[in-house]
Order: sequence, then structure tokens, then C-alpha cells
Amino acid sequence: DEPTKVGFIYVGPVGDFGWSHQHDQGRQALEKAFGDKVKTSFVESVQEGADAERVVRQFAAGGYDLVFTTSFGFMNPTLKVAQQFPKVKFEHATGYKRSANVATYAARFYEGRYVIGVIAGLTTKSKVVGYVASFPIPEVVSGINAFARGLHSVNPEAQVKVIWVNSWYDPGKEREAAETLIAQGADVLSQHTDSPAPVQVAEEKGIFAFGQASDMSRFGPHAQLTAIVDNWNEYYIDRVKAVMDGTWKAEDTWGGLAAGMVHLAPYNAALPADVVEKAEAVRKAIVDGSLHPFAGPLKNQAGQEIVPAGQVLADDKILSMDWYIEGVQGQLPK
Amino acid sequence: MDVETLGAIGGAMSRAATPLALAAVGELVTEKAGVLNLGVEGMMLAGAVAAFAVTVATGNPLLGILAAMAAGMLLALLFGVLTLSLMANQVATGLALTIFGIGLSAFVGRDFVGTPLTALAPIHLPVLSDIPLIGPLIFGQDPLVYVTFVLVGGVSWFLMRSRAGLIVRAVGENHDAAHALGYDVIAIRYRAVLFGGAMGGLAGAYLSLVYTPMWVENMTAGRGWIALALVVFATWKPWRVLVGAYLFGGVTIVQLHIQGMGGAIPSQLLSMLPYLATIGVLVLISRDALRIRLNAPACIGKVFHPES
Amino acid sequence: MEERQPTVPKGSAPDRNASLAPRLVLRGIVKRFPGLIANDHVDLRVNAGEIHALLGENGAGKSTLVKIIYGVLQADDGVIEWEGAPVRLSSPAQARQRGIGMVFQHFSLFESLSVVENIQLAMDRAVEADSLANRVREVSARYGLAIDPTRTVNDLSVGERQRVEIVRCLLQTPRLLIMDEPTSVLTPQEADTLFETLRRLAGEGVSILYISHKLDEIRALCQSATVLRAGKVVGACDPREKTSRELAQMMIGDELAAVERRVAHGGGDLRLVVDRLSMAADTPFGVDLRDVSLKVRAGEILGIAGVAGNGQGALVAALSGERHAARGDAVRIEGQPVGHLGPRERRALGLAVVPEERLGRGTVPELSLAENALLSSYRQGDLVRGGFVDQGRTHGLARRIIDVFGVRAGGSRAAARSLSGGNLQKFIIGREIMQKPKLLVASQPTWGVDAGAAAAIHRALLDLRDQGAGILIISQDLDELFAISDRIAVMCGGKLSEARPSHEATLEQVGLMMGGLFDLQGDAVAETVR
Amino acid sequence: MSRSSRFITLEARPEPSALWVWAAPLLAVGLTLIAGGLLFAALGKDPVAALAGFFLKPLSSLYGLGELGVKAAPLALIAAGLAVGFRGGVWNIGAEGQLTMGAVVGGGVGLAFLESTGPLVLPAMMLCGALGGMAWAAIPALLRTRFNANEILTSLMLTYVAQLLLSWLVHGPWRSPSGFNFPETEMFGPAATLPVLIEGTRLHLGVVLALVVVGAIWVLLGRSFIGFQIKVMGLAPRAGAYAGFSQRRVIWMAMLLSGGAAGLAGLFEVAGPIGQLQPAISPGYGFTAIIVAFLGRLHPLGIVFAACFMALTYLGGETVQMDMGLPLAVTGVFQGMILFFLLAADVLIRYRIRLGRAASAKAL
Ligand SMILES: Nc1ncnc2c1ncn2[C@@H]1O[C@H](COP(=O)(O)OP(=O)(O)OP(=O)(O)O)[C@@H](O)[C@H]1O
Ligand SMILES: Nc1ncnc2c1ncn2[C@@H]1O[C@H](COP(=O)(O)OP(=O)(O)OP(=O)(O)O)[C@@H](O)[C@H]1O
Ligand SMILES: [Mg+2]
Ligand SMILES: [Mg+2]
Repeated sequence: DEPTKVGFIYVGPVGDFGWSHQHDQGRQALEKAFGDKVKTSFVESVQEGADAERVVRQFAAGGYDLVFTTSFGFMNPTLKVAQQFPKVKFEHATGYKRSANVATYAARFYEGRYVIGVIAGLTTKSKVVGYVASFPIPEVVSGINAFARGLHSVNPEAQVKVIWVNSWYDPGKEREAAETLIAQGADVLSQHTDSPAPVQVAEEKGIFAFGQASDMSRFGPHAQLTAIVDNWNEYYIDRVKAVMDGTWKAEDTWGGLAAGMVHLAPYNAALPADVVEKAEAVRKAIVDGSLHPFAGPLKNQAGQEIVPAGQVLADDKILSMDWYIEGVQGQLPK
Repeated sequence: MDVETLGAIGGAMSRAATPLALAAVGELVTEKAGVLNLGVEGMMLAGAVAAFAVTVATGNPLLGILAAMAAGMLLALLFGVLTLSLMANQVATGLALTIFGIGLSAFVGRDFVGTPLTALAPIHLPVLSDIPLIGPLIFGQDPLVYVTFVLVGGVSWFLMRSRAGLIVRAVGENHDAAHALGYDVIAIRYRAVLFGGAMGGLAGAYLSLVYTPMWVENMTAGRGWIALALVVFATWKPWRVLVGAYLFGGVTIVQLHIQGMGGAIPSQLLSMLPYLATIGVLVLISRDALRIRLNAPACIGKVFHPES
Repeated sequence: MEERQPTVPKGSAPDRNASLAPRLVLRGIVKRFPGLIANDHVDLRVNAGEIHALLGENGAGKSTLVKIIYGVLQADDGVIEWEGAPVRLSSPAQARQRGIGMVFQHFSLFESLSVVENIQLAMDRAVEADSLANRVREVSARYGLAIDPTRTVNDLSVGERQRVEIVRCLLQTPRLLIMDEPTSVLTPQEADTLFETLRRLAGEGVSILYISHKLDEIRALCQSATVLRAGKVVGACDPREKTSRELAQMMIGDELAAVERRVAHGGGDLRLVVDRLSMAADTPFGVDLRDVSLKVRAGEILGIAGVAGNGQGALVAALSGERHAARGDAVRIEGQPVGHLGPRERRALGLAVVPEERLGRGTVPELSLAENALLSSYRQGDLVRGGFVDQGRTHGLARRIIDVFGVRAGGSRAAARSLSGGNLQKFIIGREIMQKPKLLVASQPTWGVDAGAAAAIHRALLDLRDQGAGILIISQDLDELFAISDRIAVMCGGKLSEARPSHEATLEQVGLMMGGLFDLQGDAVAETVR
Repeated sequence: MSRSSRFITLEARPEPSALWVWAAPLLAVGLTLIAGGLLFAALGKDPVAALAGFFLKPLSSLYGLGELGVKAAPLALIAAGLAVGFRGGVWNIGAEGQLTMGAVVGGGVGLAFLESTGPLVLPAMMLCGALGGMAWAAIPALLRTRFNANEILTSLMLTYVAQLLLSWLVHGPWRSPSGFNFPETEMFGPAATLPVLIEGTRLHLGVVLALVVVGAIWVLLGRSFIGFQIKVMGLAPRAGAYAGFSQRRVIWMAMLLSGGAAGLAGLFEVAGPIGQLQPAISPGYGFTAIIVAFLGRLHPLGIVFAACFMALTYLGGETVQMDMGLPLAVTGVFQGMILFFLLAADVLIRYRIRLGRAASAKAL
């Protein structure tokens, strides 16, 4: 029996300790789960330019059964190659285009961000919360908005300050941004960049922070309150199983806390019990669907109502979010 | 802006500037001897991973720093053998060294991704460090910030006042004449290249031990290139390297503060500021073409062969 | 230099008997360069306290030989004996340790460093800069070699650079002093003082190996001479017993035809008019040009005498177009104001220029002679057509220059830097003359050129004049100027004297004016042509 | 420092050895195979398979050959442009930024004519791509000629500025309205896309045009008077001034030419394999091209070989990652090694190795 061959394409190095690192954890989970029934391999640091199509194609032509292309920028190359290799199955992360043999998947990180927003709101004393952001793409913007909503749900006066470092991982720059936020009064930091530098800074300065992509408590045992952990393990196992069973379909999966694609790292022991309790309550409410981070009434920065009370922001609106909600400072490029 | 914010900007600026200044002052000595080593980024990464690995293994950051310098020198030695002994093209070899250094450091560092490390603590002098603004700025930095000043001062003294420094400058200015006077051009250049490697390694160690005590691949994120540009910016004068590094670091930090205050300027445009500021200042200080020409080592990048 | 005695070499015990053996003996030295043998089994012996001349045409192999002695080059074969024992000199450092010092034909100075720093570098031990500066001042005053130790070499004229080289060497207290054409850019007075110094040193037991093309100098200074031709020793003699003519004959193995002085017809059209040209120096210590006026007519040679570094550099640059004048009509060629035009446009009007630096300005050292022919002749005879270079024609031109002007070179593909100094000079002059210029400006046209070649160059210049070109020669070799120019003016401190017919001028007068005395005669810059 | 004891000396050859011009790269490849084999064996991989994966497998299919062209063309195009400057002593190291601006300006034209099917869209994009690169290179040229500002620094810094500008455009004003606000523009229309020349590959028109431009640069450098002027200025600026060549002119020529070539390369990337503007358009071609330029000895023909070779090592790196699980880091180490061998072997072109100089030494 031939093993099922699964290929992975990463946008960064597996050693980035962030996005690509977590996908590679998923790949390793596959190997662990299926043993020699699968054969996985990966190509790391593939540029989202002309190179991507070749790598995707090389996997397809190399007899791979399933190929995960794990960055938004791989969308068009994935679709193009998929058309030429109808028998090969493709899974593209964070994109919106599908076809007969291209499925898409992503995680509702914003759900987790709402929870940490709540924790931040209950923790901050200065009422200034910092946010180290990478690039103004919808995923990051919706994360900031969800965070702000969670924050304001418990602490309406608290303020979110966002600094964009224009990089996914540059520890030095992330550190500088974190320091700046602290200097401007932030006593809780959140980040949507990949390195643990902001958590480290928080540890150093004796304030709090949330890890990103993986559990970064090692870098800030006192500082990290919890972390939003990307968890692709189960999803990858499911999908490979589906291929093995012949049940694979080109669907869209957008899992959040409920699906376990997003989960929260263990709460910091120093977090007061009532805060943990509140956070857990919020988390459970999101899981059971009784709470939606973008439930109406939802206003944008200008105060216009986008979602009336009783409704929630549609998924495609979340997927393409390019505006700040009321109460977030700064402006997004238009 | 209050005193505390100013202090924070100052502190952040000096930390951002330190690795740049360290790498740049090493490259400056290399270039003063007439050798252009574009592999600074590679040497910094080698230093960063060596410092991290050795510190994790031994628990002694000092050993880590020494290892970083040794690693930087090892790469520099490789560069030296190729360009000085085998007379390979310096520009290309330097770039190849960068590719090599990125790969090698990533390979060596694989097992250290995700390993935490406690940062080298800043110095705290009881009374002095507590003076507002000046206290933390002047007396509350980590040791390497001060070491950098000492090193830049030392290099400045060495080049301008010492006999050995005079010889280094002579070799960079006219290697044939230096050879005709009996100086071993190649040997002197080897030493300068090795010094550059040691400083590049030290700069890397600063990143992985002090600035962001961790190892992630390619964590220098282009700082080696900025360091190279700073040597040009400084018109090959050591103190100006420090000025350039602080200018670059300072604008970077201020730009982040502007962002944090919530302006309407897109972050990408703000992020351009350090680069534009450096160009702007360079334009302002470049008027005196003759002085710059005299500071620039005339033999830079040229191959030396004793008999031709 | 009282402290020089006794000269004890560092590292070896003083051996009284050593002084009995010849200081330096070369046996069978061979040095091959690609395609030629520069030194072909050369034997040479220099005794203690002897001033020994090395004679030979350009390219005979003199510089190569002394570079081997100084350890810059290594011989392919042969033995060097130093004070009776065979030695291996594989670097200048080793040579210097033994007490060998050398003044190079081409400068070996560090442009961006100060004079003191340049000298410090040649000292074996660290010497305090201040005390060294004082010693430099002392030595330069004593030997009449005026230099300011604090200046940067970049700011110095060629003459001053030569002085720095000499002083640097003297300060090293050598036991064998090699001088490769040290006087080519010195004034006669400076050269005289240098000879005094050398004689004194010889009296103290220092051996001197002296290379020059100025045969009068050799006869006045040296006790023995070795003559090289095409890399081989072809004779030895006591130059004091020979005439210059005989020496030249030994060198070229042929009769040296004298250049006969031909009188110009004069009175041709005005080819060049310089009218109250003032120009700031382009280096901080350079000499500014102040109100320089001159005229050159077709069919005449105007000679400008003067110690190098008195504004000649700026004048040549202002005439060639490398620097622009403030007023366009400050320089007129063929009646056209050209002060604002570049070299390209001026060449179009018939200008040709021979700069004083051969390597790096007159030619590109790394490029072939063909490419160097193209360097200034690109407007000539279809070398460039439609923006493309005609390789065949360019090589043809280079070969013609080589033929016509007797350049010793390995063909049109040889790199300029492989030529000896004199041959390169011939090539540059030939290249400019081949352009049939209406106006030629030549700076130090026979700098370092052997007697035969100098005569050839002089003849070529006179022929060019007779064909109706106007020629401006800038030189500090007064013999040369008197031999070929029709009128002579003197440049000093950036000012130019009135020109007088050379048969009316005397050597003394001109010599005094070179010292700046024409200032005393009131307004020196009057109408220069009657 | 006694060099006398040295046993191996390098002796300058009379003229560059015609034999070693070709033999040196072969020697380097030989050494690479040996050293690379040892490296892979030390990592516990089959050395033969690894080397075959690096050098043979990528070329074993038509598609692979096409990819080689796709990857090598921008490198060769940029490197040939840079070589002009490097020969003339003009140190443009900001080709990456000029590439980016070529993509932005040329791609901007493509976006402006999304609906158009006219045959002139593509030529207009190419023209504007080249102009965009030129305009970006004109800044260092202007700062150098007007203010004497060193072009190494300015061109490098402007690279970062260009990339941020592109990032801003695709995140903001130029973002595709139908792309869920992801940072990308609309896809270019067929009239604005470079046609693929060989079915089943990605070999597009840009690859051929790049070769044409490289050929033109070859003629320019080797035969034209401008090329001669550039060479003179690079070797001896004072001789150039004496001859009446203008330093400014050479700086402008070299910067505009190299900027234009890089800009064109950028446009070829976005109008070819990528098909739209997005934040990342080049995997560092502008920097790699500097190596390629010197590896090709600043000669356009050499540059084409060097570009293909460099491209091959990238393709090979992907193959061995995929097939043998060799991490990218190892590819970097291996690539560095190959480059070292290639650069070092060139010494034999100008020098010959002589053993045992000490033997002929006369005793002290
Ligand atoms: N590095 C070199 N490579 C090749 N040929 C050389 C080199 N140096 C000198 N030559 C050649 O060797 C010969 C001797 O040159 P050398 O410089 O010794 O002559 P010279 O006697 O000093 O002449 P001059 O009086 O013009 O200074 C010349 O033909 C010269 O072209
Ligand atoms: N100032 C300059 N510096 C460098 N190159 C120049 C300059 N002027 C022109 N060129 C170049 O030199 C070549 C020849 O130009 P030019 O127009 O001067 O020659 P021409 O037309 O053959 O001569 P003529 O002016 O006698 O008709 C062209 O390639 C041109 O671009
Ligand atoms: Mg000579
Ligand atoms: Mg014309």
C-alpha cells in the first residue's frame, strides 16, 4: 500500500516560531498520527511571487495526493495548478477562491482575540492597551476589532493603540513597537506578529502580554496572560483521513474556538480567579454560539452603525474587514 | 511629550542603534584597510546563533559573546582566504557570505527555536540611574551600549592616533606603496577583516542575547545592510558611525511613537522615514567632495597582488 | 644628519671587514616579464661610498633591476650579495632592514595622508609625529628641499611630492640609497643641493645607485656607471671621463643625432589667446592662477618655464577644458571663446594636450594601447562611427603611433602600464601629434625620457611647429625650453611673466624669474607678443 | 611576517588564460560535487541522489527547463544592467528597489487599462516599467551628480522605500475591490499579460525579451563608444576627464540603464508569472543579480551562464527539500559553498600556482 503523500508549502521558515512553525507542527502531528501511512514533505520560505506556482506544481507533478498551501499569497498559483492536476487535492489557507479540487481553510482568530480583549480590559490599570500589528490585512484588522470589542465590553474607556511594523517577523522591530506602546502608557500588550519579542519586552518591563500563534509563556512566564494558539493538527489529520477514505471534498472550513483551530494557552496563574472566570464564560459563550464578537449594534470609527442590534456581521464581511470599529485609534490605508 | 516618554525614546534609540553601530564600526575598519566585505549580515547571524547556543549551553553570556565574536571571525576568515589569498571578487564573495551565513545560522539554530533566555540585565547604579531622564539614559543602559561607545572611541583613537592604525589606513589608501615600504598588505588586511568579523559577531550577539534574547531564523532582518550603509554615511569616520546609528535608530523609534499617537499617515509611509532621513542627512553632509574622497579608502575593493 | 654615524644595521652585527667587500654585488640577475626579458643576466657591483650610475634607454630595465634589489620584485635567477654574503630579498622590509633605501620613479606616497604620516610609515619604529615633523623641517631646510610636513600629499605638486620621497628616504639612514630619476621634477637649484647631499652621504660611506637620463648630472655626480641596453649590461665606465655624447652612444649603440635649432618664421595666425585668466586652485593648498595672459601663434613654440607646483597644473587644466574659466573669452582657440567648453569641444577646434601624468590621466593603465589611442583620438578618421568603435582602425592607429615614434611595446594590445615610463611618454606625444593639431599644449614632454627619445620628441615637436601648429610647452627643464622654444615666459606663484624671444633671454634671467623675481619689475603681465 | 617560507605562491600570468576562463568554472563544479557530496553524506543523505536532485532533476523536464528560463531571465537582465555600472565605477546596489518601481509603474499602466484588449497595452507597460525603474535609479544619480551623495547608500535605502510604497499601494489605493480586501490588485487582463511561448511551461515572452536586452547591452559594452567611455571612467576617471568624457554622463547612463533593466525585470515578473501586483514580487532578484554580475565577470555572456547556474541552485534547493527533506538552511550553505568555489577558481585565470618558491631561495 502506497503511503498518502502530503505536501506543505510555507511562506516563512519553519524556524520563525510563528505562522509557518505552527503549520509545521500540524505536519508533524500528521506523521505522528499516521506513521508510515503518510509521507509528508515541505518547502519553506517560498516567496509569494513567481516561485509559488512552481513549487505547487512540483508537488502536484511529484505524485502528491494532497497539498497544503499555507499562505494567502499562494491562492492564485494553487488554483492554476489545481486546474492542470484535477486528481490532486489542494487545501489553501486563508483564501477565498475554491474549485473542484481546491478547498480553503482558515481559523477564526478573532474569536480568541475577543477573549483576550476581555482579559486585557479586566487587567489594564492605565486603560491603555497596546497592539503590535504586522500588515493591515482583513485577518489582522478583524483581530484588532474583536480585541477592542472584548476590551470595551468590560472596560469601555480603555483605549487600543496600534503600531504596524510592516513585517511578519522582525524581532527587533516588534520589540521597538512594544517598547513604544509601553512608553505611551500601555500596560497590556497584544500582538499579531510572529516573534515572541513583545512578550519578552512585557516580561522585562513587568507588564502583561498575550502570545501569538504559539504558547510563548517560556518567553514571558509572568507576562503572558494567555496566548492565541494556531492549532492545525486536528484539521490536518481530518483532511488526510478524508483523502485516505475517499471522502475529501472541496469545502471551506473556518473553524474557531469551537473547532479547536484556535485555542487559548493556559491562563497565567497570577490572573485573578474572577478574571479567569469571566474569560472562560466568554470563551464558552463564543463556543456555544451565544456570543458573537461582531454582534450588533456595531459602529465604525465614524459612528455609523454597520450592524444593527440583533444581527451579526456576516462572515464575508469579517473576511474582508478593512475598517476599524468605534473606539480604535488610528486609520487604515484606503 | 513628557520626560518619561523622552527617556523611553532615548533608551529605545540607544538599544536600536547599538547593533548597527557595532557592526558598522567593524566594517569601517575592514574598509579602511581597503577591503569591502558585504557579508556583514551573514557574520551577524553567525554571531547571533553562536552567542545564543553557547549561552544556552553554558549559562554564561560572556562565553556566548566570545563565541559570537569567534563565529563572526570564522566567517570573516573564510572571506579573507577567498578575497585576500585567492583574490576573489570582494563584492560577490561578500554577498555569497551572506547567503552562506543565513543558511548556516538557520541550520545550527534549528534546535534553539523557541528556547527562552534571560536577557543581559541593564546596569543599575543606585543613585545615578534614578535621576529622571538622564539617569536611565546615561546610567541605566545594558553594558554593551557602553561597550559600543568605548569601542567606537577606541577605533577612532586606533585609526587616527596609533601607528598600527596609520598602517591600516596606508594599506587601504595605496596598497602598492604600502607594499613598497615593506608592509605585509595581506596580513594587515586579514587582521582588519577579522576585526570586522568579530564586531559583526558581537552585533549579532547583542541581538540574540540582549535586544531580543531568542533565536529565530534570519533575525537580523537586514540590519547588516543598514550597518554597511552607515559606514558610507559616516564617510569612514568612526564617531559618525555612532551618529548615523543613533539617527537611524532614533527616527525609527520616533516614527513608531507617531504611529502610536494615532495619526492619519499610513504606517508604510511613516516606516520610510528612517531611510529617507538617512538619505537626507547624507545629502546635506556630502557637499565637500574632496574631504569625502580623502576619507574614503582609495583601494577599497581592489585586488592586491604583490608583483603586479 | 649627525646622528647617522656610524650606520649600524639593525639586526646584524657591525662587521668592520664588511666595508672591504663591495656593498652590493649582483650576479646573473634575470627577470622575465610576459613576452620580454627585462633583465638578462645582469652583473653589477657597487662599493661602499660609491655613487654608481645606472644608464640606459627607456625600457632598458633599470627600474626593474633596482626593484629587485629593493625586494619589490623577485628575480627569476641570479644571486644578490650584500656586503659579501648572498641574501634573499623577498620584501622591501627585508631590504630596509639591511639598510637599503629607495626613491621610486613613480611615487609611492599615500595621497590622503599628511607628509609626516607618509614619513612615519617609512620609519621602522614609531616616532612621535611632532618630533618627526621637526626633523623633517630640519632635514628639508638643510638639503634645500622645502616641504611643509603638515600638508596632505594630495595637495602637493609633483615637485613637492618628489621632495617628500627624497626626504623620507634620507631619514631612514640607508647604507645603500637607490634613486630612480629623483631629479626629473626638481629645479636646477634643488638638484644642485641634492647632489651636495649625495656627495656628503657618499663621503660618509653610503653607497648610492643613481638612475637618471640627464647625462650632465651623471657626469657631475657619479664615479662609475653601468650601462644597460635591452636588459643586458653593455658596458661600464667612469662617466667623469666621458662626454654626454659618448655616454648616449653607449646607451643606444648608435650615434645620437643632435636636434638642430631651427628658427621659426613666426607671425602666423593667433592660435591661442589667454586673456587675464584667473582660476582658484582645486585643492586647498594649490596655487591659484592670477591674471594669466599669453598668446601662441601658428608656427611658433612658446615655452613656459617654472618650478612645478606654481600653477602649471591649473593652467593645463584650464587650457585642456578639464576645468572651465569664469569668462568664456578668457581662453580663445582659433579666435573662438572656449573658456566654457569641455575638452571634447576644444579638441574639435584643433587642440591636443599632453598632460604631465602619464598613468591615470594621459592613459588608462589597464587598457591596451589601442584603447588608449582611442582615448583622445576618438574624433579622428572614423575611429568611431555611428556610436560604435572601429576596432581595426583603432589598432591600426596604435600600431602607427608605435612605428612612427619608436615606442618599445608589445604591440597595440599591450596594456599601457606595461610600458616603461619613457616609452609611454613617446606614445602619448605620438598620439597627440598624430591628430595633426592646430594647437598643442604639452606639459613636461620629456619627463623621464632618455636622451635619444627626448631628441626624437623634440624633433617631432619642431616638425609639428614647422607644419604650422602653435605649440605651448610647459617644462622645468630649461635646456629643453632653450633648445626648442621660440619665446619663453616664466610662471611663478600663479602668475605668468611676459614672454621674450628665447635668443634674447639668458639662463640666469629665467632662473631668477623662476624664483619669482619678475614681480619686482612692475607689471609683468603685459602684452606678450609684439 | 615571513612570506619567504610560503610554499605556494600565485604568479601573475602574462595575460588572462584563455583555457582557465572555461576550465575554472568546471574545476569549481568538480570541487562542489566533492564538497557537496561530503556535506550531504554528513547529513545522512545519499550524496549522489542529493546532487542529482540539485543539478539534474530540475532540468529533466520541459517544464523544468522553462522554469530555469523564468528564474534566470530576471537575474540576467538585472545583472547585465548592473554590470554596465560596475564597469564604470557606479555602485548601484538598489536594483531590488528599481525592480519594485518598474513593477509598480508598469503594473499601474496594466491596471489603468484593465478592460483594454489593444495590442499597445503590453508595450506601454514595458515602456513604463523600464521608465519606473529608471526614475527610481535617477534619484541616486541626481543625488550623486548634484550633491555628491554616495549611491551605495542612497540606492540601498531607496529599495526599502520602494517596497514600502508598493506595500502601501496594494494595501490601500490599488487594492482590488473584488479581492476581499486582501493586499493585491486586480489580475491583469490578457492584453496586459505576457504570452506563454511554449505550451506546458511558463516560459513567457519576457524571457526572450530579457535575452534581447542582454544582447543589446553586450553590444553596447563591447563595441560602442559609450561602453568605452564607461570603461575608462571606471578604471581611471581622470583619464576620462582628460579625454573629455563626462563623469556625470556616465553616472546617469549607468544608473538609468541598470534601473531600466531592473524595472523591466520587475514588470516581466508581474505581467508574466504573477499576473497582478502584490506585496512580494521578487525573491531578492535585485541583490542576487549583483552576485550574478560578478560571477559572470561583468560580461553579458558570462552573466547569462551565471544567471542560469544561480537559478538552477534555487530550483535544486526546492527539489531536495521536497524529495529528500533537506532543510532550506542546507541549501543556503551549499549555495554559499558553490559560490565560494566559483569565485575562488577564477584566480587561475589571472594567476598560476607556483609551488615551492622557498626551494629556489638563496640561504640567508
Ligand atoms: N609589471 C610589468 N609587466 C610587464 N612588463 C613590464 C613590467 N614592468 C616593466 N616591464 C617591461 O620591462 C621593461 C623594462 O622596464 P623598466 O621599467 O625596468 O625600464 P627602465 O629602464 O626603468 O625605463 P625608463 O627609463 O623609461 O624608466 C620594459 O620593456 C617594460 O615595458
Ligand atoms: N560630452 C560628451 N561626453 C561623452 N560622450 C559624448 C559627449 N557628447 C557626445 N557624446 C557621445 O559621443 C558620440 C559621438 O557624438 P558627437 O555628436 O559629438 O560626434 P560626431 O557627431 O561624430 O562629431 P561632430 O560633432 O564632429 O559632428 C555619441 O555616442 C555621443 O552620444
Ligand atoms: Mg624606470
Ligand atoms: Mg556632432
